[in-house]
Amino acid sequence: MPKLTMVQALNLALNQEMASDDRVIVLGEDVGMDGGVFRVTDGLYAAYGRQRVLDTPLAESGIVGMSIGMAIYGLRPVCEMQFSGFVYQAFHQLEGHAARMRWRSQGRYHVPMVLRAPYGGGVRALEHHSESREAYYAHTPGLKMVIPSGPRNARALLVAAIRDPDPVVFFEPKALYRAYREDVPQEEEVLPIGKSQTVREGGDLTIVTYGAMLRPVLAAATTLQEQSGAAAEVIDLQTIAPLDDSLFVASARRTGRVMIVHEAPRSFGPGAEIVARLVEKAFYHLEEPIVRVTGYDVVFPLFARENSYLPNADRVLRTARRLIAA
Amino acid sequence: MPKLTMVQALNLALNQEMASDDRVIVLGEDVGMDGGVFRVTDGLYAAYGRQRVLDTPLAESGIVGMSIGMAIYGLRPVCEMQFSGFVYQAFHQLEGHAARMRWRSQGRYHVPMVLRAPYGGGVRALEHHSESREAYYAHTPGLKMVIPSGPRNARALLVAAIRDPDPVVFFEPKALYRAYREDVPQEEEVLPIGKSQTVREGGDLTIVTYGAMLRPVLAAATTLQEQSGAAAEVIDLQTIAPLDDSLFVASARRTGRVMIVHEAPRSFGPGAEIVARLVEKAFYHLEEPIVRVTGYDVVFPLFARENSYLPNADRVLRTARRLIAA
Amino acid sequence: MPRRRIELNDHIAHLTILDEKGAVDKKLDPHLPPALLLKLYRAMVRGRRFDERLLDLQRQGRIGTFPPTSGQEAAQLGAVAVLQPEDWMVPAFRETAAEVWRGRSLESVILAYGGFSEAASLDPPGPTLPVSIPVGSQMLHAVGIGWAARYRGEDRVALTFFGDGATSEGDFHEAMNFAAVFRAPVIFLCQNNQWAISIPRTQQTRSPTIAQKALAYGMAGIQVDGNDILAVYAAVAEAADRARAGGGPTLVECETYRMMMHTTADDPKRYRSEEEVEGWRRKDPITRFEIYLQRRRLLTKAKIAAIAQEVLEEIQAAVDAAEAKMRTIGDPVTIFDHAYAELTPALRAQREAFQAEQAAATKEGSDA
Amino acid sequence: MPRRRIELNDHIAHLTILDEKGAVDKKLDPHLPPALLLKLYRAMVRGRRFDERLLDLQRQGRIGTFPPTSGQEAAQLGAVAVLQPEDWMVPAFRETAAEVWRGRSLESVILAYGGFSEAASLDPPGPTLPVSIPVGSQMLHAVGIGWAARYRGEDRVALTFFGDGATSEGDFHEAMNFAAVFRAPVIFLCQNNQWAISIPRTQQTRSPTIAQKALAYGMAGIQVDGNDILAVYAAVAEAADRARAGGGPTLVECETYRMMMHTTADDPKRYRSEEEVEGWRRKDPITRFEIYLQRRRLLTKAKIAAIAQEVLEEIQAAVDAAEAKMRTIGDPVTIFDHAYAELTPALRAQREAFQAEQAAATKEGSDA
Ligand SMILES: Cc1ncc(C[n+]2csc(CCOP(=O)(O)OP(=O)(O)O)c2C)c(N)n1
Ligand SMILES: Cc1ncc(C[n+]2csc(CCOP(=O)(O)OP(=O)(O)O)c2C)c(N)n1
Ligand SMILES: [Mg+2]
Ligand SMILES: [Mg+2]
Repeated sequence: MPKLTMVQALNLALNQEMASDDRVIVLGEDVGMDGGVFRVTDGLYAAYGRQRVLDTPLAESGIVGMSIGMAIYGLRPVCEMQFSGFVYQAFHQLEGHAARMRWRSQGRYHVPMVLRAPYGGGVRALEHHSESREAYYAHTPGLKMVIPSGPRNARALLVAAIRDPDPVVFFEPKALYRAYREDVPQEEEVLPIGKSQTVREGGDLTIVTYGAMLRPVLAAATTLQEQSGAAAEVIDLQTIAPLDDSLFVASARRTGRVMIVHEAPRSFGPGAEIVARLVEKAFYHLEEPIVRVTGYDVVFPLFARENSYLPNADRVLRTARRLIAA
Repeated sequence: MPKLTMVQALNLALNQEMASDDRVIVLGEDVGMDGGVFRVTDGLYAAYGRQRVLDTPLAESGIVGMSIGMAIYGLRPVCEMQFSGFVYQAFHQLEGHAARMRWRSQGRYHVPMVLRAPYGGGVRALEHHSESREAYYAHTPGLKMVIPSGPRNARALLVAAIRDPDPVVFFEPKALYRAYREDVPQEEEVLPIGKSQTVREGGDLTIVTYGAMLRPVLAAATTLQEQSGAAAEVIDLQTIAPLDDSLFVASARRTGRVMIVHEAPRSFGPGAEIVARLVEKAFYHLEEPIVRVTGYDVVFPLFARENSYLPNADRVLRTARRLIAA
Repeated sequence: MPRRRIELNDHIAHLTILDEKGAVDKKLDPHLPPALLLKLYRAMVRGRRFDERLLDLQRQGRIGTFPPTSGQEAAQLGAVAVLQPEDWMVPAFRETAAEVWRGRSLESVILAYGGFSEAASLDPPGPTLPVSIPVGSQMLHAVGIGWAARYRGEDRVALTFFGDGATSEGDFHEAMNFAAVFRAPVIFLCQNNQWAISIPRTQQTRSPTIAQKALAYGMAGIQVDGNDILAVYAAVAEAADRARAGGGPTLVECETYRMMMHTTADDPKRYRSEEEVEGWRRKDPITRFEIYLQRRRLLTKAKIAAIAQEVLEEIQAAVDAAEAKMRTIGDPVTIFDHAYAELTPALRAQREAFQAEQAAATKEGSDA
Repeated sequence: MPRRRIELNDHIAHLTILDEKGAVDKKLDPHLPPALLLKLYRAMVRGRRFDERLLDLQRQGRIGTFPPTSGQEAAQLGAVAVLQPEDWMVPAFRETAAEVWRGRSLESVILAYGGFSEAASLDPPGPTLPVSIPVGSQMLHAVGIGWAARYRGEDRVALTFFGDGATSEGDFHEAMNFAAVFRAPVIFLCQNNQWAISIPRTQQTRSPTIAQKALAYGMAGIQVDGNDILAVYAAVAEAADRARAGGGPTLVECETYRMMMHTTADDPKRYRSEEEVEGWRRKDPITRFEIYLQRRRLLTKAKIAAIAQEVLEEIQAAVDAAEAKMRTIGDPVTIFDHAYAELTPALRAQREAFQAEQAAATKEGSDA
């Protein structure tokens, strides 16, 4: 199996879906000639031409609104927002139309589009380029919100998102774009949207996370085991909404101790919903208060301080120790 | 004391603040001649003229972006979004600038503006006119999010919002605009932003709510007491962010049983954060799983079904009975 | 070299064919077939009468808020009459007459303004999008649809409606620009009815016409008398031909007037004068078309009366059907329908809880 | 009556004063005082040399991504030179030369691109907003500022910068329209540098010029040779006079060129040819201004060399100061500063937790 970076894996997904389905259209700012500012769409313009890979004018609402029209016509647009911090320019199109057209038309029309955007910290970027605001989309009925955590699942989830009959917001943790390579099969691989995954088993503690936070969490879990013998079970959400609570609820019932790790600001963040589900479904099994290790409720700092803002393996490890000691 | 509707009370706040502070400018769609589609700005145009009450072109980003500029210059713009469902057109201005200017300029500039918008269900309105998405703003560092629950606190909170040095999103539960009258003093009255209020005391159960849901909650609490003798403590958040968890945490420690009621969709909604805070701060006192009585994770239905969507006194009462029986 | 005037490639024209008094410019008359003329006339009358009936229903509390179309019948129907059945129409929210022309039933309209999402399930599968309420936002969908049609090699155009107020929204700008850049076969039809709720056209923008905004996009633009159904037809037909020929989009500004309130929640007396409304009443699109058709001997007094009668009966039948349906439409559990292609686990649970609540409420009701 | 051409009130002109070869149109020369001309020349050179030094620092990993300004010195400096100290400047993100003209220190620039929010606290209190990254979004702030100045009866104009790409954003449209409707004293200065990352101007919009977009708003518009600092100055001065006289906003399109990469993360070889860049190199704004100043005997070879030397020293001093500051700037707990006027209770708790984490990390470090 070829070893691919996440950028290459996403590119593979797009390339193969475009090859097999002429309804798939890629559009966005600089996605054509330039191959996207992170090169996720590299080569697609050469392979499929400007009829299928559209370099658009610089206008996010235009891109999303046009994608909605294309999707209504029966195409499968995959639009790129250059950074997740610029989806807000198109928020009304997402909330007002993409998320509602199926309901509004009572199923006569639907919007099978994917909105891809690099998100999250870790690449020493400028302001507006590092935020994690997946909660906005997760709280929007009618949207799905997917975040992969590695090259292989990025590819398989993007394929699923493109084939999904409903609009999917697909956030790509840009810290992982080139962080490492993984075996990614050339053959088709699809992961279902709406399913979380247990990526490490353990009986002492449950850690729920997703995206770029998975790696520091796994590192911390390994150290924890080495240092104290305690085994953390790690669950990767992969889909934020619709939230699959089955695995983390089952795990919490076994371990009684839960930590949630995400980059997003803490208050009203995704972690809160996970806590609420656990309280609703595993209350009597909880031995300790659920702990959130998250970004802070401040504007994402300029990059010299991003490592202070972002949760890391040390913070996770220290928190895990406290949680287990309690 | 004069008995005022919420519309009149809000109008009083605007009028008095405009009279005493020439930095206060009202702007928005139809806020001038027409007095706003709900008449909250009625009479201001006549009293203060078109230099202080601006009928703008139909463009929300324009309104919010222009308000930001005014605020930077030293004015205190109070802009109206005709309905909260159209703030999204300006979301990038709120998230990208209003919320960040203080931080970005390290205090050189700040944005003391208020964004007012009618929100929530209950007035048989068209699509996009009934949603509750306060969580979007509550999850945005740099913004404050305020929701009054009656004429008197609406007036006193709006005054505080106008005087606040930071940007405040002020959602007005339009179901309450003309629902009832309350004594509202002519003299200045200011309620602090960031403080919740205990509006009913009780030792058996804590109900946390805000906005238009307060009334059905209070009705249910009364019935509950009558029918079963159980006393519900009711806490009105008033400010959603920054969230004041002191009262509901203290109450939960006493009652051990908590219900949260809001109109917003359940998943990733404001209730989740309240659960998370309770787990963090009152875990060992909780006797039962915290219960959320909320809107559903669907597009707000057209009005014939809005009463099926919205939490009501019956649902609250039945849930309270179950919670107490447990 | 120094300060030289830049010559514009395009210019903006104004078009009138049938004037206020019913006089027609013979050279410009598009010579529509009599059957089409009569069909248009009937549709205009139906639009007007339906508005009046909806207003009654609203005032009696039998339906909720709705936006009347009266006065704008020519702008709407002259435009959609150009479309082929496979062409797309992307409306805003004040195009009831045009929607009905495209196949939406009066019953669906009543049901929707009665607050039932199920109304949409009565609508034909044809290429007409549902009403779009966020001002200006729908225009981009027409661009995507038009682009997709060209991509598929299908000879279809997309006609999108919006108001004068909508031209201030960023989405208007983005849609016009995208359409021009991608040469999408789109007709942008602005119903400039002079008001956006209480804001007059002159406070909406300082450009003397809306049509000239086309110059900002290198796109064709034209202003027409929007109460002149022949001019609207001619301008839209020209735009459609251009679009089909690969010539890209056109902005058509129809100067018309909103004769009634913005919606039934609005009171226009607060912001505009009765004289102004009177002035526009003299430019009524139906009156002048009626004169024209009578002069062409396509209509007689008797025929006019007969059409009026038929239209009222059609409306009555729709009201009866819709009200019957509203009474029996059944279970509110439908609020969970069409959220996604499939219910999510959370929604399944919420739906069950909802039904349990309903059962409990019913039980309590019968216990009490 | 029928199809008549609509006459536009405004027309769009193109202005050049100092051509590529350094020849000046004497009639149009704004006759700036020698001291100002030399100050502008020095600022242009400083802009160019600072870019080169920042690029070095970036390539060595000493700072992060930044957007170079090279090639656009005339468009930026010709414009800000018109402003009074009390006038406002509302930049996008590629106006470093203009920001420095307005009083921002080179040290602040380096510190900011080094990733330290604290940079902003070095900036003077004057009316220049910080860099705004969301494309097109800042223009509306200039409208609000301009409006507020008029409301206060203060004779101030707001100059806002943006690129050719920005003209596609909805916010461009809303800002232009609001400014025109409210007759705000705003100068909209478009640095049309022919590219928005990889998208050429001709794919950004089909209008032959950006200047003509003013016609959509009933606003004055002019296109100037943006590499001609005299033309930029003259056009902006005219716009400022108009604004101060209550004549409302002006759109000034400066045709210029981005000589370097979009940002240091960009590789322009992927989308544009070396010949194109070469062509523009011959139109360099500094070269032609240098010839002009030499012909006017304001500059000599020796003076040119002296200025170059002084500028390099100024830059070196700033680099040294900034790097010293970066090493010692202290505690990252500053990420909690300036979130609100006062820390919220949640932030107080988070700040404490942060400090506890820091202490624990330090302890672990020393334990290990
Ligand atoms: C984005 C948005 N903002 C505000 C509104 C509220 N609103 C509904 S219609 C309307 C005026 C529309 O004016 P115009 O575009 O001229 O259309 P008309 O009503 O005259 O048909 C307004 C402000 C809305 N529906 N959407
Ligand atoms: C709203 C928004 N969308 C996308 C981006 C990413 N981006 C940064 S600069 C740029 C191109 C800007 O082009 P132009 O306006 O011509 O300015 P220039 O870079 O040429 O100075 C893009 C797409 C952004 N910063 N903001
Ligand atoms: Mg209108
Ligand atoms: Mg550019």
